[in-house]
Amino acid sequence: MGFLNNFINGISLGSIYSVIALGYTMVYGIAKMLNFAHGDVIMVGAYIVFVLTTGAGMNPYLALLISMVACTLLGMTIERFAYRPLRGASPLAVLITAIGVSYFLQNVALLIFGTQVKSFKSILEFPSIKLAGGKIIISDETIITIVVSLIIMIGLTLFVNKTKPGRAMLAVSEDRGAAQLMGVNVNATIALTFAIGSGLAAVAGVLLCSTYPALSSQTGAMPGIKAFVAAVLGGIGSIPGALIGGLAIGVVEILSKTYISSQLADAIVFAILIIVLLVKPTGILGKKYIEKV
Amino acid sequence: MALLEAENLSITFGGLKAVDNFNVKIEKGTLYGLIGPNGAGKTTVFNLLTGVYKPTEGKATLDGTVITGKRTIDINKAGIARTFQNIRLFSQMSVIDNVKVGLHNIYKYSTASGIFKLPSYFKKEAEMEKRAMELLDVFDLGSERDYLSCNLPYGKQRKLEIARALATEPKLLLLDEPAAGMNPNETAELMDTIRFVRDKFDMTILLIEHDMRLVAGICEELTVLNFGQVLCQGKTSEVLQDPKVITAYLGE
Amino acid sequence: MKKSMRKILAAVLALTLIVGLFAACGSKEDSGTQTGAETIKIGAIGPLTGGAAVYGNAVKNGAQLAVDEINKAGGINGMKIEFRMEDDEHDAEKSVNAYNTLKDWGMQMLMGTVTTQPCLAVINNTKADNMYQLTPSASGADVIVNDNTFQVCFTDPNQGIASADYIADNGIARKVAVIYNSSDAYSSGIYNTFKSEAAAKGLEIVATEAFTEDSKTDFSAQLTKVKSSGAELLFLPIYADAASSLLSQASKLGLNVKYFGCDGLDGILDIEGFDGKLAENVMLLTPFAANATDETTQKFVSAFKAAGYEESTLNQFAADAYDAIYIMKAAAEKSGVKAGMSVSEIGDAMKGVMPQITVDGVTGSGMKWLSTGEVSKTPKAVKIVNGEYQAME
Amino acid sequence: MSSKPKSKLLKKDTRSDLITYAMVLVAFAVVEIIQATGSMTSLMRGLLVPLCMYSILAVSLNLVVGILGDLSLGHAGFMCVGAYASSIFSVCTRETIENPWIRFPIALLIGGICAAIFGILIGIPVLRLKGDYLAIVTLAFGEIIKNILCSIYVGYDSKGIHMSFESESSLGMEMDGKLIINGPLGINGTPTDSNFIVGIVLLLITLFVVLNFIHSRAGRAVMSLRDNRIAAESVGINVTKYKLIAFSLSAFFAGIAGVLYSHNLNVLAATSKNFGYNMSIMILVFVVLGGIGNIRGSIIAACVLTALPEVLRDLKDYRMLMYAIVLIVMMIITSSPKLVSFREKYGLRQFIKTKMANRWTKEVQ
Repeated sequence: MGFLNNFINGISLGSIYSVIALGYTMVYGIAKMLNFAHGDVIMVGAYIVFVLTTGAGMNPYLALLISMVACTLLGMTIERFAYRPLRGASPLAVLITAIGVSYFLQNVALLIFGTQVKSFKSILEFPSIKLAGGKIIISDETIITIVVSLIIMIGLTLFVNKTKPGRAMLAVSEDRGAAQLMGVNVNATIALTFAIGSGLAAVAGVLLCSTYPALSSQTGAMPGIKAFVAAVLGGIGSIPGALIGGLAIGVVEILSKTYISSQLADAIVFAILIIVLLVKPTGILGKKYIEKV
Repeated sequence: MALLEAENLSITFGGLKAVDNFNVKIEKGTLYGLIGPNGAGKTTVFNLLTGVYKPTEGKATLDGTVITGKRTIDINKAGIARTFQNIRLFSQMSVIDNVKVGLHNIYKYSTASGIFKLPSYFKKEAEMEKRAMELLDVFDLGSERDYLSCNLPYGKQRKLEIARALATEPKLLLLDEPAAGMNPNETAELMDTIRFVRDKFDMTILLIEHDMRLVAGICEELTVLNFGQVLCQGKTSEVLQDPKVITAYLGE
Repeated sequence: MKKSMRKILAAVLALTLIVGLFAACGSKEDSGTQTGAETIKIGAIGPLTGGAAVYGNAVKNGAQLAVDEINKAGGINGMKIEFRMEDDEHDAEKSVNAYNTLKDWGMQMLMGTVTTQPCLAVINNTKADNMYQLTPSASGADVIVNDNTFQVCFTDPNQGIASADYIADNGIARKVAVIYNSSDAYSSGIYNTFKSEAAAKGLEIVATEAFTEDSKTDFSAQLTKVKSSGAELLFLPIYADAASSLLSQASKLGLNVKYFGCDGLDGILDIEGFDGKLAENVMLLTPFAANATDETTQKFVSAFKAAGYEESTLNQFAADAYDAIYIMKAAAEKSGVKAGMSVSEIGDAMKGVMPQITVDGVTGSGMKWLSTGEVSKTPKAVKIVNGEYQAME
Repeated sequence: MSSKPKSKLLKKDTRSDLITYAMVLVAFAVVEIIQATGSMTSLMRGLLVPLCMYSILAVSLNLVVGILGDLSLGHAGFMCVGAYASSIFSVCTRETIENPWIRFPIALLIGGICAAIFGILIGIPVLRLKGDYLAIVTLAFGEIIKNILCSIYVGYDSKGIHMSFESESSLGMEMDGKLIINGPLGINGTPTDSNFIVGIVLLLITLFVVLNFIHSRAGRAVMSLRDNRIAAESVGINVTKYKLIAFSLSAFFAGIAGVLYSHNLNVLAATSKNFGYNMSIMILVFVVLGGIGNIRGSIIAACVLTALPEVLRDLKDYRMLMYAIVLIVMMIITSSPKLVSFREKYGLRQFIKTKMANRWTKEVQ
């Protein structure tokens, strides 16, 4: 029973990582950049919902919608003013700029929302599911998070494969120059990617804070890194890879906390990442890239 | 015995036989051509000979020693150097440093003597410098020695790649489409250079080429590949007359 | 071209910086010449940005309140206090930088640092300068190894012992579980002594779970283990931010235990959005309770609110800092510190009188100091009932 | 451009190296003069050792990022290893070896070598990985080091060495036991042996080794791996050997920087501020902003960006915000392809036609 409960906890944590990792993986796949600021967009999304619900008493779902719109705009703004000028520059320059954006968002949040953590009130009000006479408890957040991350993954896969802008994304991710020659508007496609990724970040923020309610300017930082690890583990650029990577990281983290050592859990998670990459250098579902000689 | 002997070299990629039963004997000092339509498996043969790919079957010997199964660097040390179809220079390094990398295993001193500038550093570096300049001068690159190699014009990049390969003092030099992208003048010049290299360095050269003028002009013997298999082998003039070859190139 | 531009940029920036560093030097000269002015400069160091910023900002507000009150009432020995607080981002190296910046400003006494780890780095510098140092909240036992350093808060070992004693002596529970922050000096400091004292007092520790600064939001694994351990009480020597998250997850999990914490838990009821019901019946040892009815506390709380500071910073850190400034005042008045005195002279004078003074503050009445720098005051045990602190017997 | 092929070994590279050494020495002289005249601010004095330390870190990371061409996000991990290893040594021998001029060099060697060993350990798996995968593995490595050192308790007594991941009391030491690593509190009481002169000497040694390495046979081999691994193999360059040499050399100096760090502060604890990925990224920022592969630039960027937040202190709450903005703007100005080509068209050449500018341009070509 104990194991099952822990496993469920792991799935719950993992599906949040998955939603965040989806944002990472999309942006990476299409814009070929590590958007280190993604975790902080999550934080901004959660703050917006917090202010609207706890502060202004708004309907939580409406607040989520507004937050998604706001984050979408934020993502596009960041892309337009910080990343687009660097298109074609060294990937490292873009990475550093993303870090700058991350610091920027954290410090703006610190100035606006103050330093004390906020306790995020879960926007979900469903009863938990109790199985086996109350010995196994699956909270409403867990169920919703899993369902939402599955929906997002399926939605994204369909979007990318079945719609015109989605296929434009695929084209840009395969070969930016060729896509441009074929009449794909690369800038618009990348902007759309950021818009979707950031909109998802708002959802991720709400899911994250609903399950783990402490909200501060640092909220997005560590989950962001873990989700990034998850995206890499699953094979960065792969949408199902993000889901698998996220779940794997979540389960490993919780199980190592439970059965090995709670203070060394992070070390164990990172060690597993290293081991997996040693066996499969491009992650679980990553495309194997062979350099043609 | 021949310098290079390949026996039944074969490689399969996911069920597809990219090279099937490749046999060749190249005598020392020969200028040997490997031709065939696009996708015939010519570059794959080079990759098999240099250890980039491991053959699924067959073996190759260089000067009597088996080279199949060895690592690329060991094959290079055994005496095979090559150039690449898509030029692979050390683009952010200077022209002369490209050649010096080629001389890496010829003039040796320890990493420590490099760091602490011990006498062996100065001695070997001076020798290396001298040798590198000799090689550059052969290809008329001496005056561009300090340019970044990526800033060289295309034709000179090809030459630099040959100079770098020669720097490793190989017994056998593999040239992968050395004339690709060159204009007729440059090609003519290149033909002279290749002959010169063979004579000056007493080199055996195996080259892949599409430019039939170049092939006919300098190669003494030819192997024609088609769909991974040897279509025809022999003296250049005979091979080029072979109807099978003409069909393979021009179609029915 | 590109690189040359870069070089020029770099050169210009470097120049600006050097000018900046020297400008600071210029202002130091200024302060040096005007030592005759009737002011005393108190510096403070703490995290104002980054993850630990909440503690530094609380200290800043509490101290500023005290400084304003004292200045309004005529200052210390007739000297007005000049107060300046510098950010250390909760990092030892930055803390030393902050200390040096304050020295350049002309600081004569240091109130700080707020957190233990940076404090351990700064005490070396204050020792070398013989600078009087009073830390409001750095509770590590090693903070006060030097004779010029004093604490307002309890040391971590004391809190661990006091907690174990209280639980055992009042028969609150026998089987105890602990969740602590293993990457935090405060939390693991308390846990260490709690563990040994609990053993001595016959408490059984049935589960010990840790978390780290990097994973202080998800407690599902730890709580699941606590739940299956059969503990009657969960001891939480952690800060309010992590505790707020922990309590809400515990309630989801249906964990039914008593909770006991230390002064770090204070402020949990003020966390915006936190459902006070989750903290119902939580017990904690704290020197400060914002709703205590004694006059000093009432005065402090109403003044704090009236001054318009962020109310979420009204916690024991603010209270400790508020007291710290008044303690400095008491010691300075007793020792007759004058504006013209050097840092070292002030240091000697202040540390001489510290064991002699008694201060009634918001974090304790009749606070006294040992010459080691440790404070002696009694913690209050409170229980949260109906969203309010209620004193326990 | 091409000086005559006579002074062959003393050419552009050598000249550029000499400028770098000269820059450091001039900076040293200026600081000493300011110090002698007594107008040095405490802040500046306190920053001297950190400036040397960050310069060493930036130079050593540049060896991996700029010369070997691999992206490493775990440099702070090596620094952490060096800091801890040397601190353990210094704390244990504080009483037995009293002379810091003997103790500190040994500490430096221990710190550097331990870090180099970890450099090889992490270098081996890294051989199979590329680009972002490599970056994430190095980041993971750094976090593992930090995580472990942050939760370990080590002490020794007459019975030997005790180790625990739980608490001080579970070490089970005898009464004469001495605690060395106290969990999150880390190591307390490292002698403060670092000072500016030592820092400058170490920076010069780092520069000497790194610059000579780059211009030696081994350095060329490493650079050839960066530019084209397959071609490098084809001319007989041993990929494994030279990657590991570059990694361990870089880690060695990161370890040296760690020794400077731990012997400057007297307390040492592994937090996410000092040894976490944030620090690794910070060092990477120095390297990128200073110019990838540009050793001198690394030093300048390290000094500028270390001093920047201190200079910005007057901005109070807006300090770190400004820092972030400066970072973004500087990156865009120095790296945006559009701005770069704009500058090339209308920039410097248009209005700064000084000899200096021309000389720079040539040098860079």
